[in-house]
Amino acid sequence: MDGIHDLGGRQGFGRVLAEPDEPPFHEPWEGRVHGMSETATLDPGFRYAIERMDPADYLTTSYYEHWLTSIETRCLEHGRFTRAELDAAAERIAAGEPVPRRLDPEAAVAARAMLRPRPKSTYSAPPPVHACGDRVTVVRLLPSGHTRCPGYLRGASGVVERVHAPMPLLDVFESEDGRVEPQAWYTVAFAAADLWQIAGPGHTVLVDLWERHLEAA
Amino acid sequence: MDGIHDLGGRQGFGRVLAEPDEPPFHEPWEGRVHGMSETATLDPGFRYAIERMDPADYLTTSYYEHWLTSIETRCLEHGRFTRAELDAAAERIAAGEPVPRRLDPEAAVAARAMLRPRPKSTYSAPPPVHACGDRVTVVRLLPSGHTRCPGYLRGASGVVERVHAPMPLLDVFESEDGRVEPQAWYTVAFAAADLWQIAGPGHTVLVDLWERHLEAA
Amino acid sequence: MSEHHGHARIKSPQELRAAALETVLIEKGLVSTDAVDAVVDAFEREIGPQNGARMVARAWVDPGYRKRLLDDAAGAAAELGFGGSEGDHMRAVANTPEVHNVIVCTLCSCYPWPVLGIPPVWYKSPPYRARVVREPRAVLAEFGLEVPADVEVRVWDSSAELRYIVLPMRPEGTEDLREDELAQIVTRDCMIGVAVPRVGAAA
Amino acid sequence: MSEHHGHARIKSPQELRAAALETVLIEKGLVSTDAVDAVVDAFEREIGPQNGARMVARAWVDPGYRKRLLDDAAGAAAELGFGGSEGDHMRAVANTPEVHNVIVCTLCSCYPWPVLGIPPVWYKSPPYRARVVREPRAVLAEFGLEVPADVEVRVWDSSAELRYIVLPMRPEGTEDLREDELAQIVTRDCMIGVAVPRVGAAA
Repeated sequence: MDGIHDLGGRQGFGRVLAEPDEPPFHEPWEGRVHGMSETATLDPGFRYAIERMDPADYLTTSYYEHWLTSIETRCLEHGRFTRAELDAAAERIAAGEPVPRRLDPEAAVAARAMLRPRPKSTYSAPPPVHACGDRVTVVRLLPSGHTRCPGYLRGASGVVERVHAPMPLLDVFESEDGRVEPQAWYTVAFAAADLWQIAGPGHTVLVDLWERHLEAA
Repeated sequence: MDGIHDLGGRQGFGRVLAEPDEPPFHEPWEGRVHGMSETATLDPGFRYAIERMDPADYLTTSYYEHWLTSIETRCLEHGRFTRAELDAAAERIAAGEPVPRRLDPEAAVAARAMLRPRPKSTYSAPPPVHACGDRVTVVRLLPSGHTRCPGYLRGASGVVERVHAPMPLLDVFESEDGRVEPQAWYTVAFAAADLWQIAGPGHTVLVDLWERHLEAA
Repeated sequence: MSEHHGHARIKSPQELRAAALETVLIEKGLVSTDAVDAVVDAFEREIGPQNGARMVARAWVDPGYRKRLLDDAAGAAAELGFGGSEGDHMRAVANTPEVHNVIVCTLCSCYPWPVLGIPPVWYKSPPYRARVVREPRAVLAEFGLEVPADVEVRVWDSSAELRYIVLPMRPEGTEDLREDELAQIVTRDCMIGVAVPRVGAAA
Repeated sequence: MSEHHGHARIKSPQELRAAALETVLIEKGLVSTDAVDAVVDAFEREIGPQNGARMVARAWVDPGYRKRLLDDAAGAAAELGFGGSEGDHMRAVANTPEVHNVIVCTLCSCYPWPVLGIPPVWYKSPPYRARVVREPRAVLAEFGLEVPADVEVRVWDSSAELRYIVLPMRPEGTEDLREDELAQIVTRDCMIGVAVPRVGAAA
């Protein structure tokens, strides 16, 4: 999707402004949003819901506002709750009502376990088409829905740097039709001079791409 | 330049909202800005100054605010006036001082004449490389400065629909180095299905491109 | 603070910014009040879609003019006294039963000023510029225009110095209308391509 | 309106929106308070760049660990008890005299949570994501890091499910430091690649 989120190589942005001694969460609500996103029963499409944001809204709201939007959007789209229910809850909170509490010690243990080492999933798929050192070209026609291929690579050629064991192609998983198809993926090295007209030497961009994003160059 | 202005095909935007019975200028200041842009002694780079705007600013300000930015930016960059002079003028206006008047009847006549039929310039250049019906491909490496080639065409192929008499290549003219090089330009027809993954049939996009944007397919 | 000299109260930051800019440009001798006035006056009183509508109506009644319009729209405009900035090079693209045309400028907001005037805000807005090249049928439907599946939509993205104007088809039921009456049904939107002329519509 | 039940005053529209969302999710039985608490607590108390710093310091003093880290960073992290969400697949990329590495996620803001914690706002910001792939030397210079012209800059854009961490070079003058002292000079920014460890710097 050619959404505003696809920022790599876009021009016109200013300096990177770093904040000294930044805490993990700037306000308690950010932590709550992070925790809800990680532990609530939510429908898939976390990123796609953010990618569909109005571009001006995306650029003028914070990271955790994007997450809020993602949770709300998916719940509304899947009928987990209605806009009216959400608005009514906001009115109650604004009137001073506290956020209700619901305890589920088992869920809390599971939540903490998600942030500890855990077994990796493995997937079977046809053998990889490309090998290390192969020159590959990124397809021009990227999905109009969610894709993990940045737009700045469209039609560009690079060299396979590493071949990885199959994983589900997330382009399809997170967009509308919900299919999951494991396939080989690759780390591909692009000379910056093959990506942009003005680029110095000694500058390589490496990106992880699935087989579907690539064709032999 | 991969600026926010390069909007063709970008996703995530909402409905097109039309205003009934819209006047040419919504406020008098819009007309003043239009008139200044057309008649003041200004340095080149009208569009490039807009294209370099911060993306969030670009999306959250109006067309004539973009024009204001363009005039201010070019005058400041070329030393026509200083930021301090501009700020001081704003303070005087805010304090109730009127905008000064300066009459130049000859300039007024010239301004009106610019909005009437006038002779076309002609330029000489080498003969066109491509002919009607030729299949051409848009180069991937577009200028990092001002370019008249929309990013959505990068690497795409189309068919020459019309060949035009040479004109200066504006990519260079409006970007930093200021060179002007007349060359042939073309109207090129692209099947939408060659531009985007999801595109219906019976949908053609036609774009005017200079020779430098194209190579034989 | 007093508001002397009869100066109107500044109503917005944009107005203040524009007034400050005009002040500095005038004080530096870089612009003159009456030149700016002349441009504003031209667009408010003389230049607008009524110009293009006259050309379209003439083309409907005069096959020779139609041919000249399609061959060289700037020349055909000049015949009626229209031309200049953003219209030195123009091309008219004709709707047919097989083809519907629509114009846009994705990179900027280019538009044939001498024949259509100042573009409407929606034409200059990101949603129109982003979407009409990629999903023209959806955008046209939002304007109430459903283009049949067997009609090709041609989207003209005016990226260079050529400005486009759509020559709509003359609707049925207009056989008895005079040229000046025909011009009345040719709206701005018809010449952008987001509408088609309807009998009884006012420009 | 009264502020009963000891509920803190809502300070921002974002806070209100988050509280409303949590309210509805809880009332629908879709989330539990203590699960959210557990995640917040983990990131505020346990998970952060101090984890990655321990791995880097260990790699500097233990060649076997360094090899395991470069072969399978998730496995090497698990040895120290680090892993889970956004870290099931990790890769460490080593700086050398010839190569300087820097990580980014242009499409989102992916980051190896288990070893670096929550990413800083600048890492998630449009300027960093847009610019570091295209003009990394300019961005690194803004962080005070000048990469010599003869050093290759490798920018890793973590578009899939692999998360990256930079293994910086051990600076000179650290021969006498213990592993836990070495970890002190390995800042978050060193493991993103916008800085390099300096003797005397505190993590």
